[in-house]
Amino acid sequence: MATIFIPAQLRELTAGIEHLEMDVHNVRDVINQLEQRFPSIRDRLCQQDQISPSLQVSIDSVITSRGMIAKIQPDSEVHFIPAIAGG
Amino acid sequence: MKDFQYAAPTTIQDATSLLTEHGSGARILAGGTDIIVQLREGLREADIVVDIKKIPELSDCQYSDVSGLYLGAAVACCDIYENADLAGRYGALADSTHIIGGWQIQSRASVGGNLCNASPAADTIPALIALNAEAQVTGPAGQRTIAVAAFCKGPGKNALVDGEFVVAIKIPPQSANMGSAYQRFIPRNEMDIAVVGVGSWIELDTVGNIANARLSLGAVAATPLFAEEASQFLVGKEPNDDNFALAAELAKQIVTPITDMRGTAQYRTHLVGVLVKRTLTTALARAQA
Amino acid sequence: MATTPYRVIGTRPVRHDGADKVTGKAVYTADFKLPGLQAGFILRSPHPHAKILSIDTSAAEATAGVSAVVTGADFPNVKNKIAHLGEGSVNLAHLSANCMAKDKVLYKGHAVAAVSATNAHIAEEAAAKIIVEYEMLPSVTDIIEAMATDAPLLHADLFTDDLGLKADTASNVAVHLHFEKGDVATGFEQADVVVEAEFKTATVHQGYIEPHAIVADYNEDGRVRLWTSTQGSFTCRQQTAEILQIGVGDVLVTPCEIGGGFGGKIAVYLEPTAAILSKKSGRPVSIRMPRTDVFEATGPTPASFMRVKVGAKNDGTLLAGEAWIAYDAGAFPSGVIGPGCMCVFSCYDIEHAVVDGYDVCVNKPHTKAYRAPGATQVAFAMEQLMDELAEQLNICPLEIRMKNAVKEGSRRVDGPVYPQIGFVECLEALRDSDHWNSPLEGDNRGRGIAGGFWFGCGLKSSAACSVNADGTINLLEGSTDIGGSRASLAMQLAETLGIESSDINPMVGDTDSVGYTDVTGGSRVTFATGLAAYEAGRDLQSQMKVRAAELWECETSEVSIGDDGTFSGNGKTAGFKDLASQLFSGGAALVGRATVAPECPTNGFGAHIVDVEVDPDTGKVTILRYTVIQDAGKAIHPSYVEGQLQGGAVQGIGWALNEEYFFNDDDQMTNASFLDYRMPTMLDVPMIDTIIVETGNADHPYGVRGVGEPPIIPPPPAIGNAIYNATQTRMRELPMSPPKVWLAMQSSD
Amino acid sequence: MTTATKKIHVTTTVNGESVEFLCEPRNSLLEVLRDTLGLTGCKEGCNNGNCGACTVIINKRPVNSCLVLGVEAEGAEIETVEGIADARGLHPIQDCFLEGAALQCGICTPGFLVSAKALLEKKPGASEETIRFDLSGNLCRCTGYDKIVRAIQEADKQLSASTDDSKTND
Repeated sequence: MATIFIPAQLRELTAGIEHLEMDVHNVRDVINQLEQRFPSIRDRLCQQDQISPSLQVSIDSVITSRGMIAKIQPDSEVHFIPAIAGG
Repeated sequence: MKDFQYAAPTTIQDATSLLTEHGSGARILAGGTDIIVQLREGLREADIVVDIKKIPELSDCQYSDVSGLYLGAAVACCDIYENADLAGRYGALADSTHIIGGWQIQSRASVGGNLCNASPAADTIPALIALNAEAQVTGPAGQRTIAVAAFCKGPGKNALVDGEFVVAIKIPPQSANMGSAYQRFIPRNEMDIAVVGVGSWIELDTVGNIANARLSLGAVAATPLFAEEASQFLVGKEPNDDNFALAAELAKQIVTPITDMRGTAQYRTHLVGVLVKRTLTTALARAQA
Repeated sequence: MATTPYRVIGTRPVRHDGADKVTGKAVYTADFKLPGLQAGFILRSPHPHAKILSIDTSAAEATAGVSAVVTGADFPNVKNKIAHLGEGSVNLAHLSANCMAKDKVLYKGHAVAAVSATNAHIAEEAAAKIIVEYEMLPSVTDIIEAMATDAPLLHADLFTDDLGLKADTASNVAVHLHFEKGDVATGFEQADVVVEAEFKTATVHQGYIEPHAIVADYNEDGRVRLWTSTQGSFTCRQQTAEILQIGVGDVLVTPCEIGGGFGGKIAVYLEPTAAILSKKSGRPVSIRMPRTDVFEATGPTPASFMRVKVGAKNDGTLLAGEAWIAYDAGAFPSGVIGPGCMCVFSCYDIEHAVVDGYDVCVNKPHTKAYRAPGATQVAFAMEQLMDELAEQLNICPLEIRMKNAVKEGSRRVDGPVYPQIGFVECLEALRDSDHWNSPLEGDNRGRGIAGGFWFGCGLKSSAACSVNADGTINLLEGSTDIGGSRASLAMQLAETLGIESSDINPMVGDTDSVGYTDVTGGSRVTFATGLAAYEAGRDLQSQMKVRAAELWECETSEVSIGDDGTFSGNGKTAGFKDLASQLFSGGAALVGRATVAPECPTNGFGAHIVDVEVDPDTGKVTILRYTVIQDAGKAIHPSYVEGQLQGGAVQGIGWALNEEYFFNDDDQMTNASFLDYRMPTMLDVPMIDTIIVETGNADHPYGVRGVGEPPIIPPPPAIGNAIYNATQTRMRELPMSPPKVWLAMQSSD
Repeated sequence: MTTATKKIHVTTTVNGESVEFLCEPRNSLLEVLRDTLGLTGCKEGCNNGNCGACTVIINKRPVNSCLVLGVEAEGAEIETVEGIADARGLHPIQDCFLEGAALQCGICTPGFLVSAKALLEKKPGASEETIRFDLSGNLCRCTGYDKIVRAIQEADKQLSASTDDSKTND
């Protein structure tokens, strides 16, 4: 099971749950399962069918550029963190 | 940048005619380090720019023990501080010309130009005031002499009337018992405008007390100031830290600084005290050397 | 010193573009000319906030020599769409409005019209004849004032984004971020010592010496050709295409040599305007930005207001942290707050922490990235608080950092866990350094240390290597070279192939000729484009194996490549160049290609030591000695790694001591020149000593970590700590300029 | 108001060669060098004398060419970065900048080289303090100056060694 971390700003939607285990194969699975459990959380994480441009997804501390189709391993950790501008 | 005409007269007479003809539309070009920027940025305008560097009298630089220093108005800063004899005699002038801009600026900028630009923060003006310099001016009505201490009339404003220009700066002769110094405070170590600048000149008597002194202050009023009371106070006194500190307090009383991005009025006033003490100490060491 | 297994990596060859750059032959954008080239000039707003009621360009258009005039009306309407720019994203409507104001000006210097003419003087004089009628609006430049509910509103349609949730009423706060880890209230309850303070930092500019410049040619076939100074030619292409509403394939960007960027040459400013001028005039148009405009109208990096609180146990173990951070976005929402929030506690393991961040619009130029964007501001707060904790606990500042330093497995407040990193190794190198072990003597002198972290990113890079008849290589890559990266890429390829760096001619391609490559930024070029060069070399080698097998009449599987790049098979051996020239005479030419998108951050850490002397009479701080310690993973060209460390440190010293935007009561910048925006001169700094730590990086074949960004972070807090050590005065505001230090010393007496 | 001013004919010497050009009085020497004479090695960084990127030598003195009018070049001897190397190859100061990695983006490099050459000629054996003082009018934002100072010191060493050599050879 992968561990999905809920951003602090969305924990009001998850009744305070900070992280949860999920059986997922990619980021789309994460979004779908989160939405099923916590309705309307998708709108906070996504725009249309993409991860919101102000966010990036970190899988095992690696920032994926593959969006919804990024693969997740059974023991992965998934975080939603702000997009970074570099210098 | 608006276009203008350019003329490079070779005699004082020709320059005077050009300046008289064009009145306030004429601008003098010596080193150009201020005027070219001002024209480019629209801070000043010109119909004609008169380059005075081809007039021999303006590039002349001579010293005699009788008449002192004749410094042509267009002489570049580096010609002063690189001249060991001059720099030794006129410490304050060498100090100030060595820190205007960087080397590239010092290769072009002239003391005459720095004076005529009449910036309250100009580096050479307090040095010239401390050295009791006067400007030799020529114009349609002939020649006249203006003490540097009375030359500036406000930020960017000087005592010249249309058609007049500074031919030379004259500074009294210096003897071994005299010493002078100029220091400014800037946040960086070079390439900056003085937050405060102070010039000090002292003459020692035979027993080593102060026979005469002149203190001047820059960037603390609309024009550079001659600190008369503070200077007078030192006359006859022993040159020591206590007396320098008292002079510094007197100097602080005449300043009317503004608060701007370079410093607050409070900070500037404080710096006057610091720099009066420091420049007097240097001037003393030079007078004793 | 351990012996290096490498032949080329770790050596210091002369850079390939060096001779051009010391003889004046290197072509920067302003040096590039086309026949019939027109000069453009941009008219800018004198007001910080005003409605544009009308613009009358007729007198400018009638001026002899003028070929075109453009205003916001000539710019296509762009939707409120977010575009990904590889590193970061941008709202295209904001980007377009920042290039040319449409209805409203939002800062002094905001472009309102542009003119092209036969020369720049005519264009400038004509622009002065354009009459713009403004309706003045109240303005605000202070972050805290701008957050007030009754503050002048910059954008009526800006509603605070709370991770996807929009506020009900418009405000200047574009974004609120919030991170939590553990239970911060409990953490502070359990803490034996708590320190808390407010900090402020000023707006600063990247200060690259080359002003922005552009040459644009809107060709008759509808293609726009741009020659420009950019950190990313593909990003420039995309932004320009989106603003002009044409296809990306209709834009060709040729990156010229670039005279510095540091994050400030990613967004476009001049490109769309020059393209539209070119379209209207039917001529190529160049625009060179005056230095004043560079300060007033490009993207400096945010000013900040921060309140940070940290608690620790008596033994120095950090327990809890709390940070409230507001960054100035400038005229449009920025993005620098995110990394700021992520970096505030990023050097230390803290069990319980909470971070709140706000991105606040004000009537100042739109802020942008500047070397480790957002990290320097928060480090100024956190790294000084570390010293305050150490003092209260009577622990050495180095010891408290060692005790809490993040290492492999440490979890950041924003969530991710660090892989193998080198902060502890940097602190150990600091502990063992000559500088740290040399006593500092003399009055008014003090020593300070500080750490710093920057993510470093991968993103996309492409490279191709073509083999010449003599076995030398032409390396085509997509990263614009700002500081010698052609050399570091060629060296990696040379190492891969077993040839010399001088056997490779590296060249930065234009957007038509090289595969997509993200910006030169994020400390990514030597890492990611280096990986592309390596992979292109590997591709070339595998093609050559096949061909060598043909040549040597054996199976491909029988051909092997040694560590030194020598090919062997069927009893024959040949070095790379030898084999390559043999293969050249028969069969197709050899071209190796690679395009990569590494996704792992390279996690750069550094630690600095500084000795200062403070003039008690004036508050002026002199840097006596400075040492930068940084983990480079593996230094490809040590001289250029040292150069990054030294240059970054001196930028940080400038930020610490004197650099700041001054605004008058009318919210106009008053120091938009190199005279009054006081960047360090040569006389303001000593030699900068460097210690390169090499902990390797498993995500790169040669172990490279990005090095460009971290060195700017520690100087402000290290100098703040040194000033405290010298004077017992704690500075909480940047810059620590003489008037501020003097005033603080007065009040702490 | 001023109508189009007549261009002025100027004869000058640039890098040892006699050059003639026409310019408007308002054209700076920097504009003339770059736009009229094609000597684009001279860079514009600030156009008001505060960065030194446009440094050229006029009559043996380093100046900011943005603060000189083109017309003032009449009769002058001008040296630019393009004139530092000669048929024998790069000048030691150029070699030392390359060997010592004293440049990153390279935009300030021509100005530094010209100022450094003036310094080396005028003050051989200059101390680090003198180098830093005399070149404080040249800004660099990439290097932190360390490697620039070292390159100048190294060039100074090489030049004095070669002077010594030529003395012994005499």
